[in-house]
Amino acid sequence: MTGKLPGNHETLVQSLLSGSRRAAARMITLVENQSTYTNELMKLVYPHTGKSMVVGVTGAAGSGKSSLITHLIRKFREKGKRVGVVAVDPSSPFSGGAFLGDRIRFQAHALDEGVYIRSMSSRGYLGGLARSTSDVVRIMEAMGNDVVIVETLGAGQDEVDIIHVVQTCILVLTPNMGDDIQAMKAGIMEIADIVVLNKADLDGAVNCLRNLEATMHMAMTHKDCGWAVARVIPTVASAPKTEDLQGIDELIEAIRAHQTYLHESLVIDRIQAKRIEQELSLVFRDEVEKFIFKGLSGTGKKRQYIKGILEGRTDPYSVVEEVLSTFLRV
Amino acid sequence: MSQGQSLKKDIDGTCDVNWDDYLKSYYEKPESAKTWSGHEMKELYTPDDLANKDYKTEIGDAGDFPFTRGIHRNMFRGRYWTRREVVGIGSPADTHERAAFCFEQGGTGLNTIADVTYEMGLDADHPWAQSEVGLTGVNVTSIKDMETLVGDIPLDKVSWSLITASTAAAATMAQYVAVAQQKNYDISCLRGSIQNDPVHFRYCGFRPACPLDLSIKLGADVMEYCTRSMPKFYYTTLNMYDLREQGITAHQEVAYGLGIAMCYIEELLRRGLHIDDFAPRFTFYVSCHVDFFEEIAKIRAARRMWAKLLKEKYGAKNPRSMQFRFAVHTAGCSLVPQQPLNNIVRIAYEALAAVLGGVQSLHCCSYDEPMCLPTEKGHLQALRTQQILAYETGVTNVADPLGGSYFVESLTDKIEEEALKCMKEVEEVGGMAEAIRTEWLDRKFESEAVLRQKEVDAGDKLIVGVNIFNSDAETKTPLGVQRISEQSALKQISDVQELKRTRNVAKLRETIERLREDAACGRNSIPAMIEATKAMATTAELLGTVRQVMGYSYDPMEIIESPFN
Amino acid sequence: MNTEEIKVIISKVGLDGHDRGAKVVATLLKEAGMEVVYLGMYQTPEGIVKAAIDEDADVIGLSYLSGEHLVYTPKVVNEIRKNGLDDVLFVVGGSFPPEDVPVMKEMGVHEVFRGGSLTESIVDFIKKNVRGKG
Amino acid sequence: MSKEGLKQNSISTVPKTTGSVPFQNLSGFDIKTSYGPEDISQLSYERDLGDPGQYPYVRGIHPDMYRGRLWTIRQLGSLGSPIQANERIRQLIQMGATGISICFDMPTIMGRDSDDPLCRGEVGSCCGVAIDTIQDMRDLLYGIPLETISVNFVSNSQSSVILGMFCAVAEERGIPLEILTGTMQNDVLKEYQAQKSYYFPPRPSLRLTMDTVTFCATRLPKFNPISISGYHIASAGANPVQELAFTLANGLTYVEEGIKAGLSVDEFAPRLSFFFKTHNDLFENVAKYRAARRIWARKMKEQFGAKNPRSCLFRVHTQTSGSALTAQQVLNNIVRTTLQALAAVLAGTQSLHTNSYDEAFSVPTPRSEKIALRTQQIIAFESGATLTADPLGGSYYIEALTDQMESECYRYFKMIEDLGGTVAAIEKGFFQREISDAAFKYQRSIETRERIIVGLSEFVEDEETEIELRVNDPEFESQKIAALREFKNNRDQQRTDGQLEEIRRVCASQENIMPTIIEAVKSGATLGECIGAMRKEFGTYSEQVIF
Repeated sequence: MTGKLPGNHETLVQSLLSGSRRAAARMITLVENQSTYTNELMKLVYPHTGKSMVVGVTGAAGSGKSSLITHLIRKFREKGKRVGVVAVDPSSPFSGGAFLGDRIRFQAHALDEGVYIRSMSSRGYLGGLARSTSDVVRIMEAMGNDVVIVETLGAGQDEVDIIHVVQTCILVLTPNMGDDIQAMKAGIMEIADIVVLNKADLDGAVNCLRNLEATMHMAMTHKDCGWAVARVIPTVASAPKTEDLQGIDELIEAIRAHQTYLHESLVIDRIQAKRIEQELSLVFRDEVEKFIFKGLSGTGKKRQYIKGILEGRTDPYSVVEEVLSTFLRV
Repeated sequence: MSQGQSLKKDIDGTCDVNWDDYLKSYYEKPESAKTWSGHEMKELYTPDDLANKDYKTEIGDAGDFPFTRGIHRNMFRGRYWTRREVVGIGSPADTHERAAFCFEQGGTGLNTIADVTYEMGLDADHPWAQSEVGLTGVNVTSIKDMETLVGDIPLDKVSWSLITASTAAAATMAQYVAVAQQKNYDISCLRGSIQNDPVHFRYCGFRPACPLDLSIKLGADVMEYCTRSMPKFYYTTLNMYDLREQGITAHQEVAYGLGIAMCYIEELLRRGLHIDDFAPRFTFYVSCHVDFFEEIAKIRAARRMWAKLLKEKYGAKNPRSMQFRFAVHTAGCSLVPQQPLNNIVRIAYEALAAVLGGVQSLHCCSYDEPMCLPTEKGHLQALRTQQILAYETGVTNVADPLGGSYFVESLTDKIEEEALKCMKEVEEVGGMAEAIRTEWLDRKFESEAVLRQKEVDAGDKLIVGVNIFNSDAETKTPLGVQRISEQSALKQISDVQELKRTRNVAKLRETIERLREDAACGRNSIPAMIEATKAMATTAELLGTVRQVMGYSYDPMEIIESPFN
Repeated sequence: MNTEEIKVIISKVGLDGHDRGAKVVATLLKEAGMEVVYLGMYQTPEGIVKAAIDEDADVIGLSYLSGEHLVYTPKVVNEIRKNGLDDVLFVVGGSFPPEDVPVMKEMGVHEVFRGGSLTESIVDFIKKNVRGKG
Repeated sequence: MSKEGLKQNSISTVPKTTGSVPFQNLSGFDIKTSYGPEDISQLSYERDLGDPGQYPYVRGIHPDMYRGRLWTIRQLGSLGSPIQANERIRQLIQMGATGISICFDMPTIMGRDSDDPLCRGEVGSCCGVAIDTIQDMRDLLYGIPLETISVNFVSNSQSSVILGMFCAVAEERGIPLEILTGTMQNDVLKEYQAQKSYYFPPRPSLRLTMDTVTFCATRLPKFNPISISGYHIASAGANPVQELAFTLANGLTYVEEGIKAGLSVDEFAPRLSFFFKTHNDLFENVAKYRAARRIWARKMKEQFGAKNPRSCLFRVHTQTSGSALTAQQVLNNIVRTTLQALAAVLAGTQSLHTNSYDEAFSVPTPRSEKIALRTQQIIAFESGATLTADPLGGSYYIEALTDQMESECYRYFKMIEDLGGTVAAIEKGFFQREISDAAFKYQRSIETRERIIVGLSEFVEDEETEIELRVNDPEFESQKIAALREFKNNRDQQRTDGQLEEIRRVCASQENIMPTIIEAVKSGATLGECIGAMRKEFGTYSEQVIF
C-alpha cells in the first residue's frame, strides 16, 4: 500500500467517518477494484450508513443529467447540505476504458469542500450502475454527505436496478427522442418517481410534454400507487444565459415532496429493505460463487464438469444441484 | 593487405549496414495513394480528365469569373503579396516600440496581435489575466493602452492590421477609432484590417467570450460600422486557418469556413445592407498544409466556390464581391519539434503552394513554433523564405502557373465537390448556426482530430522525425528560445488599477448606460463603445455591458461582477 | 494493475483554451483501456488537484500550448505536494522547447511529451510507471 | 529585441527594384502574364506528350513514376581516405540514403597521385576521396556487396583507370563483371566546355570514353558507362536552355561515336544516362526536363533509328544548385534546396542529390548533411508530390514553356552543326564563349539588382548565425603519401613497368584500352602512372582563353 493513506482498515474508516475525501476516494477505489479488503471495509462502514437522502438521476446520453445535477448541488449547498455525487459512465466494450466527462459540468463546485464528486466507469456491468455502486453510495453516506446523488446512463430497461439503490429516482427525457421514448415508456418510466423533460426550449417540446403526461397514468399503475407522478417537469438545465434556465426550483420542490411522502408513508422503510435485499443477493451471489469455486479449485472438478456438459453427459443445472448438495448439504 | 586488416577493425561494429534493408529502401515506393485529406488519387491524369470542362465558364482567365485562376489578371506583376510578420508581445509600450521601428523602416503595414487575456475580454487586472498578460500578444485594456500602442505613428499613412478575433474585436475597433478621432484623423480614410471573426474563435479556446448570438451581433456590429463609416477598412478576416488547425481536412476547411461566413453575411443582409455594399471587403485566412497540390487545389476551389456563392446565392453584381481575397498562414500543426530545422523545409514549400495559389498576403510559420513563441531568428527565417520565393524562384511571373494541369484541375474539382458535400451536410443539420449551437461542429472537430492522430500512430500518414527517420532526439533548440519578461506586464496591471481609481465615474456611467441602451434596442454598439472608451471604459466593461444585455454573465470567467450594477 | 484500473485526469490550466490536444489524448487513452476523467479548460491548480483527490487518480496529465507551462507547472506541483499526492504520476504535453523539458522535470513533472509524440509512447510510459494501490 | 532584429524583421525591407525578375526566366525567355488554352492550341497530346512511359516520354519515362519506385536518394560526399569514405557511405545509408555516390579529391580528378609534387595540400580536398592504387579501391568498396549494390563514380577524365580498378577489385572477389551495376560519369566533352579537368586533347579523350563505352557494352552490360552531365555546364554559368542544348548535343555526339566504333545504337544507348542541375526558377526547370525527354526520344528514334524503347529514355540524375546557395544567412539555403528538390521531383528525376546548406563555404557537417537528406524524405513522404506522374502536365504555362525550350534547343543544335559538330565547336571555343557570356549576363543582372539574391544583394544582415565547420585532418596527406610509398615498395616493379609500357602501346593502336588498364592496376600501377603513360602518347591540351 502506498504512503498516501494509513494502512489499516480501522484508521482508514475512521478518517472516512471524519469526512476525509482522501479516505473516501481510496476506499471507493478498493471497492471498485473488488480488492480483497472490500468485505472487511464494508463491514466497518455499514453501521454508519442509511441516513442520507439518496437521489438517482437517469436518462439517455446527452439528455443533460449532469447539468441538472449541478443545479441540484447548488440548491442543496445553499441549504448547507453536504453533497456526494456518483457519476457513472459506460465503459468501452472494446477497450474496457472509459471517458468520464461529467466533471466538466460540475466545474462550478470544483473548489467546494462540501461537495464530493466521483466519476465511475460501469466496467462492463450492465444496468448502468457499476457493480459496486451500492457500496460506493454507502461509503458516501458514511463520509457524512446529507445528500448522495447517483447519475447513471439510462440505456433502457436494464436501468431498472437503480431503484434498489436510490430513494427518489428522477428520469430525464428530452424532446425529439423519437423511438427512444417508446423504450423509456416501456421500461424505466416505471421506475421513475419524478419525470423531467429537459431541453424544454427545443422545438417539439410542447407535443412531447403532452404525449408523456398522457402515458403517465399507465406507467403509474405498475408502481406503488401511493405516489403519483402528477406531471412532467419541463426544465432547461443548460443555457449560456442564466435567465433562460427553467424548472430547477420545481424539480427541487418535487424531490422534497417525494421525500416527505416516503417518510410520512413509511414507504422509505420498504425502500431501505429492498435496497438491503438487493445488496444481500449481490453479496450472496459473489460470495457463494467465490466459496464454491475456491472449494473446487485444485480438485480439477470444474474442468470435468465443463467437459461433461460439453460432451452432453450432463448439464449446468444438474451440475449446480450436485455441487450445492455437496457443499451446502441442503 | 595490412590496410585492409586495419580497415576491418575500423568498420566492423561501428556502422554496420544491413544491405538487404538498403535494397528494400532502394525500391521503396509511397505507401498511400491518398492526399492528406484522404482523397484517392489516380496514377495519371490526362486530357480525358478535363474532357467535359468548359474553360470560360468553369475555370476562366485570371481576373475573370469564377476566378479559379486568381482574382487579378496580372497577379503578382501588379504587386507582390504582402509579406506579413506579426508584431506584438509584452506591454503596449513594447509592442509600440517594435511597430514604430517597422514604420521608421518605411513599413506601410503593421500587425499587432491580441494576447489571450484581451481575446477573452479581460482587463489586465483580472485575476485570471494577471499571470498571462502579454504572454502571447498584447492586452489593450483602456484607451490609454491604445494610445501607447499607436504613439506617434501616423494612422493615415499606415495600414494597420489589428489581430483581435473574438468578441473583443468590437472593443479593439472602438479603442482604435477613439484614438484616431482624438488625434483628429478622418476615420473614413483609415486603411487596415481587423480579424473580427468571433464565431470561429469559440473553437480556439475562447468559448466563454464567444457565445454564438453575441459573436454574430458584435462581429456584425464591427462589419456594419466599417461598411458605413470606414470604407477602406477590411472588417473581417474570416479564419478558415484556425478551423483547419483543429485537424479537419482541406475540403472541410473550405466548407465550414464558408458556412461561418454565411452566418455574418445573412446577419448583415438582415440589417438592410446590400451584398455589394460590404462583400468586397470580406477577406479570409487560409491554411497551407503539407500536401502541396491539395492545398493549391483547395485555394483554387475556394475561389470558385466563393464567386459562385456570392453571385448565385446572394445575387452580387459587383465582381469585387465575388473575389475570394485571402491571406495564408502556413500550417502550424504540420510542424513538429523533432529535428526542428526540418520545419524550414515544410514551411518553404507550403509557402510555395500559397504563392502558386495566388495568395494576397502570406504569413510563414517560424520553424520553432512547435516549441516556443517565434524567436527573432525564427521570424527572420520565415520572412527570408517569402523573399526567396518572391525574388529568386520566378514563380511570380505568371498568374496561376498550374492552370490547365490535368492533375491540378481535377484535384480542384474534387475538392470543390467534397466541400459542397460538407456544406450540404451542414444544411441538413439546419445550417451553420444550428450546427454550432447543437455542438454538431464540435463533435465533427473532435472525431476528425482523433482520426488524424490515429493516422500518424498507425503510420498511414508519415511525418519525418515522428514516425519515420525518428532516430535522434534533440536536447536544444538550434537557434535559441523566445522568452517574455513579466516585468512590463506587471507595470500594465498597476496602470490599469490606477486608471480605475482615478477616472471620472459619473461620465463613465453615462456612456455605459448609452451602450446598454443601444445594445438593448439592437442598435449597433460600436458608436457607444467609442464614446465609453473615450470616457475611460475598459475592454471588460465594454464587453461585459453588452454581455449582460444579451443575458450573459458580465465576466466570461464568472468571478467578477459589473461595477455598474 | 489492470489498465481499466488506471485512472487519469486530463486537464488544461489557465486561460489557454487550445484543448484539441487534451481531448485527443483523453480519447486515445480511453481507447487504450484507461479510465479518463476529463476536466476541460480553464482549470486552476487547486481544482485539478482536488479532482485528483476525489477521483483517487493515478495520473494527472496537463496540456499546454502558449508558453504558460513554466508559469503553471510549479503551482500544480506545489498543490500536489501540499496534498501529499506523492504517488500520483504527473505528466504534461504540448509545445515546449527541448530546453524546458529538464526544467519541468526538475520542478517535479515525471514525464514531458512534446508535440508529435505517438500515443503508444504515452500509454507505455503510464503503464510502466503508474503505481498500484493494492 | 535588438534594433538590428527589428530592422530585419520589419516587413518594410522590400527591394528598391520593382520587379525582382524582369519577367524573363533564366534562359532569357520573355514570360507572358498568363497562359491559357490558346497558348497550347497546337499541342497534340498523343503526338507531343503521351502518357508517362509512352513515347515521346515528355511526362516521364515510367508509366507509374514514383508509385512504382521513389527516386534514388543519392547523397554525394566522400572523405579523404578510402577508409573514411567507406564509413561515410555506411552513415549516409543508415540515415536513409538509397544511392551510393563517390567523388574524388583534386589530385585524383587531375589524374595524379597523392605523392605528386603538384598536389601538395590538395590530397583529400573538396570532399573527395584520394584514389592512387587498387588497394585504395579495395578499401573504398570494403564490405559493399557489389553483386547487388550499384555504385556511382563521379569520375571523368580518369574514368578508364577508375573503371579498371573497379573491375579488378570485382574480379579479385570473384564477381563476374557481367552482373556489375553502377554508373561512371565519364563525360569528357563537358570537361572541355565547362569543368576544365582534362588531360589530353579532345579527340583522344573521346576515344578513351568510347573505349569504356564499348567495353561496358560487351563486358558490363548492366553498367552505365557515361552520365552526360549538364550540371557542370550550368555551374560554369550556362543558362538552363544552354544546359539542355549542350548536354543533349554531347549525348548525341557519344551516340554517333559509338556507332562509328561499330556498335549498334540499341547495344549501348539504353545505358546512357544524364545528369542535370536544378536551379532556382521552378517552372523553367521542370520544362527543361520535359523538353529533354521529348528531344532525346525523337532524336534516338528518328535520327538513329533506335528500335529498343529503352534507347529513347532520357534517364536523369539531379543535383540541386550549389551555385545558387549563399554563404550569407546559410539557413536560407535550406529553403532554396527544398524548392529546387521539389522542382526536380515535379520534373520526374530518377535520382537526386540535395546540397547541404553550408556547402557554399565549407565541407558539409553531419548536421547539414542530415537536413539535406531529410529534405528529400519530407518531399517523398509528406508533400504528396509523388502521388501522380507529371503533376504539372497540361498546365498551359508549363506546356508552352516546354515547347519554347525545345525550339531554342534545336536552334543551338543548328549552330553546333554549322560549326562542324561538338568537338569542332569545342576546339573553336564556341561553348566556352556561350557559357561565359551567359555567366557574365547573369552576374550583371545581380549587380544591377535586376535579379535579387536574398541576403546577398538585398536583405543583407551584418550579424551571422555561427556555424560549425568540418575540419580536414591535417595529418592525412602525409599518411596517404606514406601508404602509397609502402605500396609501391611492395609491388613487382618490373611487372608494373611492363604494364605501363603496354598501355602506351595500346594508346597508339586502335585496340580497346580497358583490358590493359585492368591488368596494369592489378600489377600495382597507380592512377597517376597509368594516366602518365597515356599522356606520353596523347600529349596535353590547353584551350584558347575566352574573354
